[in-house]
Amino acid sequence: MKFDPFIIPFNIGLYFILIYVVTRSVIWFRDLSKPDKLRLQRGFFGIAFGLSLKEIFMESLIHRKILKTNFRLGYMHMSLAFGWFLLILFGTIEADIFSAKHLNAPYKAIFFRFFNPNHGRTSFESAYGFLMDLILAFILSGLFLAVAKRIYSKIVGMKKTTRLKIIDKIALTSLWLIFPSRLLAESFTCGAYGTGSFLTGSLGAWLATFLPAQQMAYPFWWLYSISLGTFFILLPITRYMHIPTELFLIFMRNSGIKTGDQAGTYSEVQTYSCSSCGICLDSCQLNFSAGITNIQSAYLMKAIRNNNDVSEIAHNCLMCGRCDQKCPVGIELSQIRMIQRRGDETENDFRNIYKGYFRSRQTNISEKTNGSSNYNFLQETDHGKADILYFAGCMSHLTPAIKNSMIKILDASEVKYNFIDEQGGVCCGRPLMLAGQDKEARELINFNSQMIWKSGAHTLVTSCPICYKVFKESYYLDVEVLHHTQFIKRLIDDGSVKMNFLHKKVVYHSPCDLGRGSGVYDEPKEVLGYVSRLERSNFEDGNSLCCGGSLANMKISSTDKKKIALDAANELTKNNPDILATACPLCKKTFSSVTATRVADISEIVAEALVGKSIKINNGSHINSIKALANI
Amino acid sequence: MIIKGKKAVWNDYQKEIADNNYYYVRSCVRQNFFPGSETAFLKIMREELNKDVYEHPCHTTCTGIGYHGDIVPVETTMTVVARQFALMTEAGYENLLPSCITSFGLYTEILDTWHHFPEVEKKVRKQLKKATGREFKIPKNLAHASDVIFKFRKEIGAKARYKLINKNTGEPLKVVDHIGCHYAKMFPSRGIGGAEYPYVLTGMIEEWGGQIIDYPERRHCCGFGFRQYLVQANRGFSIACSKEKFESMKPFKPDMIITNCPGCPMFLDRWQYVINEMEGKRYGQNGEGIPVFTYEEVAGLVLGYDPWDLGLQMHQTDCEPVLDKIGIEYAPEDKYKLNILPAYSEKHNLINV
Amino acid sequence: MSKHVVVIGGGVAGLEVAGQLSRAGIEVSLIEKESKTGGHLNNWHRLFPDRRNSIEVKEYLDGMTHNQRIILLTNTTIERFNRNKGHFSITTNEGRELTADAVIVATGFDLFKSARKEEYGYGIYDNVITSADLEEMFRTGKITLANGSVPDTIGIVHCVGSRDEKVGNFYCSKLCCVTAVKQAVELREYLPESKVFCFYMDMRMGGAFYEELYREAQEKWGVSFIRGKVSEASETIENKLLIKVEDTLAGRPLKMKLDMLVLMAGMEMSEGGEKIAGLGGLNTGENRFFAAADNHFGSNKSNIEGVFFAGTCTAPMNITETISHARAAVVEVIDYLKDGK
Amino acid sequence: MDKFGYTISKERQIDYDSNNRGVASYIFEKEPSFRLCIECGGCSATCTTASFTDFSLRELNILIKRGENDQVRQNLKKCMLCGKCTLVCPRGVNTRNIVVLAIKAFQKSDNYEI
Repeated sequence: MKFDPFIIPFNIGLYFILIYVVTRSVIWFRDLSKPDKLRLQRGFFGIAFGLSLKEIFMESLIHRKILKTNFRLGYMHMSLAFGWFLLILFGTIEADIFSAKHLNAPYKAIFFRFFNPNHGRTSFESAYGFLMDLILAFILSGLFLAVAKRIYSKIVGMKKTTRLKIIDKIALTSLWLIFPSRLLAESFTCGAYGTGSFLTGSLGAWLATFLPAQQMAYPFWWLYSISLGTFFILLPITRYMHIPTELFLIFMRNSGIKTGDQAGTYSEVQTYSCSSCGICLDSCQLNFSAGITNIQSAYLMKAIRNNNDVSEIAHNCLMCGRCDQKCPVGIELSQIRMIQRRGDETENDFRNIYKGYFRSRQTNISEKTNGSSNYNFLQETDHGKADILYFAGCMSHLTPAIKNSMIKILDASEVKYNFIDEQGGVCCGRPLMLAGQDKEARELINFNSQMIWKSGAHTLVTSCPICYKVFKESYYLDVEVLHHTQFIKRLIDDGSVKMNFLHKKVVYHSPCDLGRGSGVYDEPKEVLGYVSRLERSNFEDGNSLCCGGSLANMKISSTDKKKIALDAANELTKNNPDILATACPLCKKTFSSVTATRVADISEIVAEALVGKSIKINNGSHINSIKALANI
Repeated sequence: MIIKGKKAVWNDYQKEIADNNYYYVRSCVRQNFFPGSETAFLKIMREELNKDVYEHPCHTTCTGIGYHGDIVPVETTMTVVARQFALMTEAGYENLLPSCITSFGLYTEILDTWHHFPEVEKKVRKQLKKATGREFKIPKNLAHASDVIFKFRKEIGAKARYKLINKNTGEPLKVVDHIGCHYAKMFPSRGIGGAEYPYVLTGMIEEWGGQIIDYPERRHCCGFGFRQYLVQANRGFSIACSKEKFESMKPFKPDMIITNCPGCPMFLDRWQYVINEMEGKRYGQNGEGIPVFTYEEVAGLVLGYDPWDLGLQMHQTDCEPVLDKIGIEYAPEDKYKLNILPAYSEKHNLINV
Repeated sequence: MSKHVVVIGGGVAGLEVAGQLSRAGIEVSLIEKESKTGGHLNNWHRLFPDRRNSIEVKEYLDGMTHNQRIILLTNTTIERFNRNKGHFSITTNEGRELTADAVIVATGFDLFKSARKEEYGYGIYDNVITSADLEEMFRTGKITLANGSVPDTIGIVHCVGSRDEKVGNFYCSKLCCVTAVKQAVELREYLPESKVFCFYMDMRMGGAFYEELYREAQEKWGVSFIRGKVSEASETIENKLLIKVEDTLAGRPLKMKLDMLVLMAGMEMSEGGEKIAGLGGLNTGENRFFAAADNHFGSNKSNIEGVFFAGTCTAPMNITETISHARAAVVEVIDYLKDGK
Repeated sequence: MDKFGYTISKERQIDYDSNNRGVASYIFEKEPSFRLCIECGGCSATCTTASFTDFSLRELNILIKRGENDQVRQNLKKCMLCGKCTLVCPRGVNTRNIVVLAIKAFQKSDNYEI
C-alpha cells in the first residue's frame, strides 16, 4: 500500500505549518534591524549555533529548567516534547530502514504501522517496535499528567494553571487526541495482524478478543491524522506556536540579540515562545498574595498574541522581575511589558481572519508633542564642585532616617561630597519610564544629567534603588553610579569608617530594583554581615520578594499592596529577627506599616554601628569618654 | 412653593408705620433717574390719601453714596444725618420718611448704632452742635416710602382705575419685585416680610391685581453696589450682576419689574440696553425688554395718572408694552414733549437761590 | 420607707434612669409630656453607624421599664416645682401633687426648627425637608418629592442650626454629620439611581465607626461631599432647587440644581427643659442646655441638691452616650439617697 | 464690544449641572479610589512639582470632579509621577494612576470619545 486518503489531513497540516514557519521566518528576519541581522548571520556560522543546539536539546526537549523548578511539571513537558521528538526521530529511522526505499515522505514514518501492518515479526523488528512502544508509553505518561493538570493542577505541583480560550481548547484537544488515537490505531492494527510490542501488541491482542480489530483500526488512523492536521493548522494561532518559535528564540538569544525598548522581531519571537506553562503565575505575588489572577506574564503574552487591549494588564504589575527569573524559556517578560507600556495608546483595529496568523505588530507611537517642555519650571541650582555626589531620592525624603544616616556616614568617612537634593530634588525619571512615558522621563534625565555633569563629580551615590537603576541604565553619565550599600561596602573595605558589631539578628530583604533589577545582591549582605548577625531567609537574591510598594504598578489598590507587604513581611520575619533590613526607602516605608519588627535601611544600621572618630568608646571608661567629649 | 409657609414668614416680619404727619426726605439720585416718582408719591400721599407730608427745603444728602462708596467716613455721615434729624425736630415732625432705600438703611443703621453705643450719639450731638448749633430728637418712627405705600395699598387699590391685569387675557401681570439691598438685608426685622421673603412690594402687587413671581436670583444685587458701578473698571461686574438676574427671571417670562430703591430701577433699566449693545441679547417678550418701574410709578399708573406725567419717558426700556397690556390710555405723540416740565432757565439757577 | 424619685422626660435617658432606679428598689414616677414614651427614638428609622432598627433600642428600653414599679404619667407636664427641706413637691398640669426625695431631669432636646433658617426655605419650597422628615420617609419606605415623583439628585445640608451664630447656636450638635452620612447611604440604598451630595463645613466623624461609615459612603455608595455651607436655596421654574454654595476646596462658588434638599437639623435645649429650668431655678449654660455642676466629674449634678440631669438635656449626645449618662445619673441618685437626705 | 470701556464679567461660579464631568466619570470607573479623597492636601504638600509650580493634586482632584477641566489640563503634565503623594495619602488613593488616567481622559475627550 502506497497511499490512503486518511493521510490527507495530516499532509495538509504538515505542509501548511512548514510553509507558514518558513514564511514567518522570512518576515521575522526581514524585520530585524541591520545590526541584529548581522548578529544572526554571525551566530549561524559561529559558536552560537552549537550553543543553541545544546540549549534547544536541554530546554526545548528535556525542559531542564522546568524540571529543576518543578519536577512533575518538567516531566510532563519533557515527556511530551522529548518523547514526541524521539518518536519522530525513531519513526523516521524506522521507516527508512524497514521501508522499500529510503527518504520516504513524512507520512510514511508517522503512519508506518498502517502501511506496514506485518512489521514486527523478526526479532530486530520487534526490538525496534519495543523501543517505539516505550517512547509512546513515555509520551502517554506525560499526557496523563497534562490531562490531570487541566482537571486538578495540584497534581503537577502547581497552584494555578493558565486559562484557555476556545481555539486553544480545540488545539489542546487535538493534541491530546494525537497519542491516544495513535495508540489505538496501532493497537487495533497490531491486534488484527498479531504484531506489536508490549504496549500496542498486548493492548491490540486484548482488544481483538472482543472487537473487530481490522475494522476498528481504520477510523483511528483517520482520527490520528485529523488530530495531527488540526493541531498543525491551529498551531500559529495557539500557544503551541511556542514549539517552533522557541527554536528561533534560542538561536537569536545565543546570537546576542537583545529585546530593546521597541517592539520588533525579537520581542515578537519571545511573545510567541511563551508556552503558557504558568510558572510565572506561581511566582507572582499579585497572584498569591493579592489574588489578582489575570495580569501575569503568561496572560500578557497571550493578550499580545491575540491583539487584545493590553494596557490594563501591562500596567498592573509590580515589575519585581520574579517571573523573569523563573521563566523557563528565558523570555524577558518585564522588558516586553515595558514595551507594551510605552505603546500604551496604540489601538489596534486590524481585524481580519489572518489576524491570528500575521498579527500587525504593536509599535510605539510617539505622542504628539507641542515642542514645549512639560518641566520647564525646574530651576537649576548650583551645587558647586565635588568628587562625590549624594542623591537621596524623592522617597528618601519621606524616610528621613535614611538620608540622615547617610549624612552621618559620609561625614564620618570624611570624604568630600555634595548632597545634591538636600532641599528636595527633581525626580530621577524612572517612575515616568515605568509608566511608559519615556519622552517625559528623558526631560528629567537631561535636567539631572546636566546638574551632575556640572558638578564635575566622579561618583554618584544614591539611597534609592529606583534612582540607582535609572542612573545606571538610562543616564549615560560619565560618573560611577553606586547605591549607598555599595558605597558603604567600599568605605568599610578601605577602612574609611570603623564600626562596632551590633548583636542584632538581621534578615535582609533585597529590593527588586537593586537585586533582580540591577544585580546588586552581595554588597548589602556583606555590609550587614560586617555589622550584625545576618540570617538567611527563604527568599534570597533572585528569589527575593517584592515589598508590594513598587511604583511600577499603576493599577493596584492600597489594600492589595498591603496584602503583598504583609505576606512578604511575615515570610521575612518568620524567625523573629531584631531588624528587617532593606536598602530601599520605599521598601522600608511599605514594610514599616505592616510589621511590628523594626524595619531599617542598611544605612541606618551602619550609622548606628559607626564608631565616632574622636570618642574611643571601646577603650575608654565612662569618664574617659566624657573627657574626650570635653576635648572636642 | 408653599404659600402658607411664606405667609407665616410674612406674619413674623411686621413693622410699625406711622399713620400721618411724615417728614419726607428725598433721594439724591431718583430725581434725576426717575423724576416723576417722588412727585407722584407726594401727590398720592397728599391728594389721594390726604396725609400731611412735609419736605424741608434745606435737607441734604444723607451721604449714603459716599458712605457705601468708601469715601465719606462714618462719623461725618452720622453728623450729616443728625442734621437731617435736627431739621425734622425743628419742623416739629417725628415720623421720618426717606424716599431712598440706602438712606433708610443708613438711618436704621445709625439709630441702631446709637442704641448700642450711646457714647457715639453723644459725640455726634456734640459735633452737630459745634458745627451748626442745632439739636435733634431721635425720630419716633422710621419707615421707607414704600412701607407707607404698602400700608395704604388697600386704599390705593380701592381708588384704582386700572388693575395689573392683562386686559386681553384677563391674566394677572407677572411681576418681578426687586428690593433694594439696604432695605432689609442689614436689619431683616425692619423690613416688611424680612430679608428672605420681603413682602413690601409683593403686598402692593397682589393688592393691585398682579402676580409676583419668585425666581432663583431674587436676592441678587441689581449691580449698582456703589463701589462697583462708580469705578469704571468695575462696571463689568456691575452689569454681570444685572445679567445674572435677567437670565434667572427669563424662564418665568415676567411682564415687568417693580423696585423700591433709587439705583435698582436705574440699573435694571439701563443695563438691558447695554447688554443688548454688547452681546445683542434682548430680554422680555418679543425682545422688547422688561420694563422696570418704581413702586410710585406703578401706584400712579394704577390710579390712572398720565404715564408721561409720571416720567415714564425717562425709561430706557420702553414701558408701552406694559401700558398696552393693562390698557392704560396714553398719547404716544406726547411722550417726548417737554411742556409738562417747567422750562429751564439760566436766570433761575437754583444753586444761587 | 422606700424612696421616691421623679423622672422628668420619658425619652431614652428617662426610660433608662427609671428602669435602673426601679430595679434598685426605688419608687419611680416617670413624667412624659407626650402620649407615649420613647421620645425622639420613635421618630428614627435606623440608627447610625450600623443602621440597626431603632425598634431594637426601643424594645430594650421597654424591657428596662417593663414589670417595674414605675408610675408612668403620660400627657403630663409640670406646672410647679418646689424644694422643701430636702423634698421636692411637683404639681402636674392635671393638678396631681407629687412628693419626691430626688428629681432626675431628662427632658432631652428639641430638633432645631429648620424654618428659622429662612434662606433654605423649609416650609416654603416644596422639596426642602429635614432629617426627621426623611426618617419618616424611610419608615414608610416612600422617598418621593411633593409631586410624588422619585428624586434623582438630593442634597444634604449639614449644620442647620448648629455652629451658627445667626440662630444663636455656637455649639456643634455633633450627630448631624454622621446622620447625614447615614441618610446619604440609605438614600443610595433606596434609590440606586440617585446622586447624593453632602454639603458640610467640617466632617465631624468622632464616634466609633463613624469615619468608617463616611469612607463607605464615598467608596461604596459614591456619595459626593462638597465642603461649603449652602448659603441659599431657591425654586426654579421646573420646581427644582437651585442652591448656592462655595466649594471651599476648589475655592470657587458653585451652583447646582437639586430635586430635594435635606436639612440636618441640629439639637437644641428642649422647650420643656427651659420651662423646668425656670420653674426649678436650674442653671443653664450659654448653649441654653442645662449647666452641669462640673463638666468633668459632675455632669449629672445640677446646682440644686437632689436634682440630677440625664442625657441630652445637658448637651448633644448619641444614644450610647445618653444611656451611659443616664446610668451615671442613677449612681449619683442612689448615692445621694443613701446619705439619708 | 468694548465701546463702553468695560465688558460683562464672566461668571466665576462652578456651574455643576452644565459642566462636562466625563473626565471624572472615566477616572471613577478605572480608578475607584478616586472617590476616597478627603482633600486633606497631603499629596500637594509633599509634591516636588507643587513646590515649583501651582500644580496641586488636591485641587486638580476636586476640579476634575466638578468638571472644571480647563483649569486642570494645562497643569497635569507637570507631574513627574514620582509617587510621593501615594505614599503620604491617608486614604490610599492611587494618585499616580489618577494623573495618568486624567491625561488619557483628556486625550479621549479631545477625540470626542468621552
